[in-house]
Amino acid sequence: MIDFGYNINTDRQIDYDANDHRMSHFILSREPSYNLCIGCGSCTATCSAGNFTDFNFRKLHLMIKRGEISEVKTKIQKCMFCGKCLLVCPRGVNTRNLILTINCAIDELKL
Amino acid sequence: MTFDLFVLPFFLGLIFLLVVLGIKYTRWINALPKADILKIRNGIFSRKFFLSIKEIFFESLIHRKMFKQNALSGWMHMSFAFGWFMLIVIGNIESRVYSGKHINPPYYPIFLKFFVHDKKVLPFEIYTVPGFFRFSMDLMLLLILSGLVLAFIKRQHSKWFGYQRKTKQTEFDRFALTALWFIFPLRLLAESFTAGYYLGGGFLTNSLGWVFSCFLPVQYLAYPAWWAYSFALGAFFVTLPYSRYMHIPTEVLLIFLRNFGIKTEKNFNSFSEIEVNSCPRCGICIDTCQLNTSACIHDTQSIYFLRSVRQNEVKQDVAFDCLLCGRCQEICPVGINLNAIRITKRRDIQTLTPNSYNYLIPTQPPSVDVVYFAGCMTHLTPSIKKSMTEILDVTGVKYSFLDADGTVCCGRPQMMAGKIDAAQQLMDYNKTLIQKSGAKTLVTSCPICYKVFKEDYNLNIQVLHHTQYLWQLMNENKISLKPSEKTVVYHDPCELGRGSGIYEEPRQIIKSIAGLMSTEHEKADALCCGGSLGNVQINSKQRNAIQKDVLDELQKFHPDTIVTACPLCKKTLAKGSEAKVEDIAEFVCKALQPTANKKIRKEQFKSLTKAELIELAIEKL
Amino acid sequence: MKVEGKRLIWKDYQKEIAEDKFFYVRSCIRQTFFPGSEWAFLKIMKEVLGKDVYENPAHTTCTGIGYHSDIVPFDTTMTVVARQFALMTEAGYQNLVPSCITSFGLYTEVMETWKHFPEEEKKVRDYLKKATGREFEVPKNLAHASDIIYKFRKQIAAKGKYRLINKTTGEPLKVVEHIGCHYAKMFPSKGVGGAEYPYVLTGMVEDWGGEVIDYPERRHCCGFGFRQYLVKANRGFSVACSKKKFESMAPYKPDMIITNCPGCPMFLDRWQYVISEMEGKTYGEDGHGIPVFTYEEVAGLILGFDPWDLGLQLHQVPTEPLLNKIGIPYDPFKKYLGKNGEDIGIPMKPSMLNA
Amino acid sequence: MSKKVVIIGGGIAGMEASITLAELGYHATLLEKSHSTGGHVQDWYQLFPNRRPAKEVLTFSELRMEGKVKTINDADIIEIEKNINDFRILLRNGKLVVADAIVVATGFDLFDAHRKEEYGYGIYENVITSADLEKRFSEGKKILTHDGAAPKRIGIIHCVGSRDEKSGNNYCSKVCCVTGVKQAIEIREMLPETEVFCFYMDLRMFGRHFEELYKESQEKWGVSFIRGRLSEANENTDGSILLKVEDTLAGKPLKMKVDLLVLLAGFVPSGGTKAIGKMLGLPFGDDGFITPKDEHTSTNLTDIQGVFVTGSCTGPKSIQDSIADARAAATQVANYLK
Repeated sequence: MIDFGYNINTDRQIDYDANDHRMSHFILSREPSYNLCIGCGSCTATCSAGNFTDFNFRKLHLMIKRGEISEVKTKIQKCMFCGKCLLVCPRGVNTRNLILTINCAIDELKL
Repeated sequence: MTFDLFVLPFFLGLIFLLVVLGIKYTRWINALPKADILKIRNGIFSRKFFLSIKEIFFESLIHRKMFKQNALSGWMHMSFAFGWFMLIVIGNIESRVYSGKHINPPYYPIFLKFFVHDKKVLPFEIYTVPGFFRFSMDLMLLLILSGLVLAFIKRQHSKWFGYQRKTKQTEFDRFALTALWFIFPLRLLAESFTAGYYLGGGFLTNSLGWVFSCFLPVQYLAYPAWWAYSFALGAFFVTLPYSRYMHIPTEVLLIFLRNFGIKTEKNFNSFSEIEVNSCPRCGICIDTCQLNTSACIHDTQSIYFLRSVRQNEVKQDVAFDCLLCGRCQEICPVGINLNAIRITKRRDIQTLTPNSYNYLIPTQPPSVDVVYFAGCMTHLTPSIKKSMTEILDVTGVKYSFLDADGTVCCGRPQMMAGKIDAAQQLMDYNKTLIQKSGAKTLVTSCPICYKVFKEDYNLNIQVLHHTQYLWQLMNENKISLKPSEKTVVYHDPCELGRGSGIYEEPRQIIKSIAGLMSTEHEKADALCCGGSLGNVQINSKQRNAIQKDVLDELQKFHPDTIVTACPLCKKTLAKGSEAKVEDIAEFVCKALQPTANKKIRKEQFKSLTKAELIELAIEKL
Repeated sequence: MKVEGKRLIWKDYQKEIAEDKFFYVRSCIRQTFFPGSEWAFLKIMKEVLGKDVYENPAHTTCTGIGYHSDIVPFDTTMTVVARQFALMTEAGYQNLVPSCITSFGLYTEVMETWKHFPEEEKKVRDYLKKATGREFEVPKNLAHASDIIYKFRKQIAAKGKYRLINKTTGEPLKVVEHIGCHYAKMFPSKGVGGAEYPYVLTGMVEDWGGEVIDYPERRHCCGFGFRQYLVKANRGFSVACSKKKFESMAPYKPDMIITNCPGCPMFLDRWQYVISEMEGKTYGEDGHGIPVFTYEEVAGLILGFDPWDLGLQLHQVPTEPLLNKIGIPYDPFKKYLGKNGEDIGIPMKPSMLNA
Repeated sequence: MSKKVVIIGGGIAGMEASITLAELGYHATLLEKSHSTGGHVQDWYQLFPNRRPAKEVLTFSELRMEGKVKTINDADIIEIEKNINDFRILLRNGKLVVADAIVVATGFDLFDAHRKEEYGYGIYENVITSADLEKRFSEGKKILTHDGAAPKRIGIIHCVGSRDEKSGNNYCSKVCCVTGVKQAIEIREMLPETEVFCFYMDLRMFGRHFEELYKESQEKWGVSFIRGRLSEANENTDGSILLKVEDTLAGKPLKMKVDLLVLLAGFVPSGGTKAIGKMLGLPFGDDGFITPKDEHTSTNLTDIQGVFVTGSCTGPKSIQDSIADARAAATQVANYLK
């Protein structure tokens, strides 16, 4: 192997077909309101943890839906579980159970 | 004759039961934390022992709490427990009289009428010693049978007994129940047949025996009846440790341990195990549960949850489908710490993924006398924090608004979800901040925060919910309020009322400025608004169903205002209410008397040092 | 795939291409990358098709690379372009044929600008006059050299000795056509077949016997994108682009790639080597890689030019497997002999690519 | 003698306008260029938002038309002559129709999806339009890929030919969003194993029960939504379609394979609208639709006395909109002829 002084960049693209959708299926089977998000971002705007760090539940939720789950495990740890997101969601997404179920999925699917 | 083969089913069953109970109880007690074992040692030789005996008499035998709830239900339970207990006690004395010995085989008193046929005494000669015993024993049997009849009726008409919804029994429990139900009718038959032939027995068995002997070959039926009676007893004893009837002996143990000062811990230990085994599965918790009455959820109530704990198959969706409102705990006749046990089990089935809040770095807050902590939810109800800061400003107290720029959660929600370690990290952060402020008083607007500050933070300063603080301010004349003609109902928040025992302060405050109307469920019996963070499972429709029923009750007599003392309750109720929903802080803030308060402020200014005045002026700027 | 659908679109994107009398402007980089290509174009035009093609040795770069790298301002570019036009006008030609795709795109851009903003043209005329004393006319017809070959593809096929057909199986060769981004993506109406389904190379392949494959990343850039390549730190992005294309075309098992841009064949060819040396991954059969050609090279091969005269020895991915497939004879011993039979040296053998 | 009104265009708006006018006592003649009245509604299977059969609405109009409205099908208008008191409409077959007033209800055509070349309609076998899908629904055909397999995943592309400067149509076609949601539900109902993804820029659920339908599609039918405009579609070796979009909520480009791609083609002014508008000298907006006299207060009037406009010839409209608009136009006509 030759060192050319640069590497082949990895793709930023979400490759939906190649991604791992087990977590998404797992969550949907336990929390049907998972599907209801319209990406309004009110959960993220009100988020207690998001006030102090870059924790973004809207995006985390979306990334799981797209099967981009490599960072979920480290990101989800920042949530304080305070429940403000639950109170502001216009679609009635049970955000707290989503958080809990994401943790469960990490555990049960050994991610 | 002191033995017959038919006693064996009973005798072996009894031995089996005693061995199993012996093993279980020894194991549980040994597994208790050392401090708890010490408490037992100290407790046995103290007043607590006798207090326990008293409690056992009133609760386990007489079922006083049951009577309070429903007389029929109380009678049913009392007749079984007290009647059977008395049968054993009187039977033992009777057998001593007959045998002349102090120690008899355990089956002897049970089957005494088989072994001893005393024809000399007439059935109603109760003034003789044998007559007294015969009468008493038949009376107790009749008592039990009356309970049995009620139990039959209850199967059909559970509503008469105060049960809105029948408990879903397991097959095994049903088997044990059948065995139990057979015991006393069979005893009646066995004693009656024997009495019919030998002309013995008391007023009940003798008369019945005479009737039977008229048309039945009682001399042949008696012996099989004794066998059947023995079998029923044996079957019941063998099934008891594995059925709900385990509560009968375990509750006694629980009462002792509880009186000795043992408490439910944050983790599931053998005391929790004893509590779980003390659950009689009476089903009272089902009717009191709003998930059942409002949200059509019928399988997650404490009775079913504890059963799943006993069977070691706790499911996440059951464990987390509970409002943790504490209504069932309040009403539980055995007094089991249902919330605490559920939380410990939530902890057990939690994932291992740890939380990490290393992004939180405590800063130095300003030095003050009072720290005001609004709480996460209060930030979604800005009128509460605005009212509180206005009131605090008026009093002139030196305070800081600790979480003005966003709250770090108090940790209680994580705790309720069983994530104790995560909660601890948040608690450590907030504790550091509070301690750094040097405040002597912590005031919070959120009952959820209040409970955890009070119980788990170990702050060594005064911790108050704003309800208490406002009442204190009123009593100290630091604020004066203008009365109005308004009619008000007060909604008790779960964490403040049942959770922390604060019922009076809000009511006193309201009464002093408005007309307080009472509601059907209040104080310890108050309903949960449905917004609880304790429940993670229910969907928004179910939450709304609970909220609607609560509002229907609160608005029944058309109050002007619904006052509550929790941002979450306020937010939950406000979205469906026709009446105005206010937090008590808003209610008080609106009633502030400006002139009187100015005076107070002036006086306070007088007592302030120059430096303090300057600081205050700067803050005001 | 419905070809009728494509034909409908192609109908909408037909452009006028001059018949004869061409003023040819060269590419800055092709003579180093694939030196036989422009030679082949001129030879085909002059000797095979008998056309009048003129080139002026005084012509310069169009500034395209500098312009697209934000180094050369547009005013400068327009003035340089105007000078090329002046050379053409002075030589008495009206049909401009650039060899380079970027030049083609840039000339188009300049001409379109002048069409919509005549004051710009006036300004540039002024600049050029002041700087060089030259005057110019805007070309009557602007066509890329590949447009010219496209126009005469059928004549070339008729005069050709070979077809893009696998000699042993008789099947058409599977060809990936890759169009330079600046050919039609900026001005779809200026490209034969438009930007989405360009026909310029497809037409050649079809008429020369091959079969074009339509793979998902067909539209993707080769990765040259001046700024990505020129800065070494950015080359990882450049190679990633090519890799994306190779990964996408690989399942179709293409026999060759045909291109019409100076940069594309260079990068599609050389990056195959780099990828193989970086990741050990090769595309094409038996680790040979997928051979990459310019359209002039392919036209030359069809017409029976000697592969080594066409400069195929300068390809990184060996072209011999394809020559074998078509049945084009070549002398392996002459591969590394230069113009006068002198040895130009045999390059080092790559470790992964089967050369 | 009752006055004569000619209604040009036999779509839902033209039908309703003619019925109302006939009921008001005018002599209504409906000119329809095709073989039958009903317009685009004839091609619909079920209507949003309540998914009632489209036929019901059509029957509702047809029954009321019977015996009241004179209908001329295959009417190809070649000239309209305006006189002082009336209009003379000359048809290609030589017939002359005289009218005291004209109602233009020439409607819309669907955007020709071929024009969105990068989406591959007409080129890739597995790219169809919403109209093709609706037709398959109403003909009771199965939803299959070109190879006859059940599609595992279907993509629905919103705003094809709408809100797109590159298609020359800057406007919103109004009804495609909810149509896409309706069709997604219908697909899921028919093929419960098939995943459905809608790719949208904004979801404009403006009507009553539209937002609820959208929520239902997520909650009950598990339809997925990705916010991002399709940049290009490509065909894979197996004939499936590779989509490239930016998932704008994720802030990342995304690629996804679908077995069938449905393009929600928008509204364009119909050929009839352009031709009749031109014949009558009506003004067109820069979107190509006829501009009424006033866009707020006189939406059915034109600058020409006796010429009225209704339905989608003045911009995209739903069926509800069209029926209401047609009745409004009829009252305007009645006012004028009074």
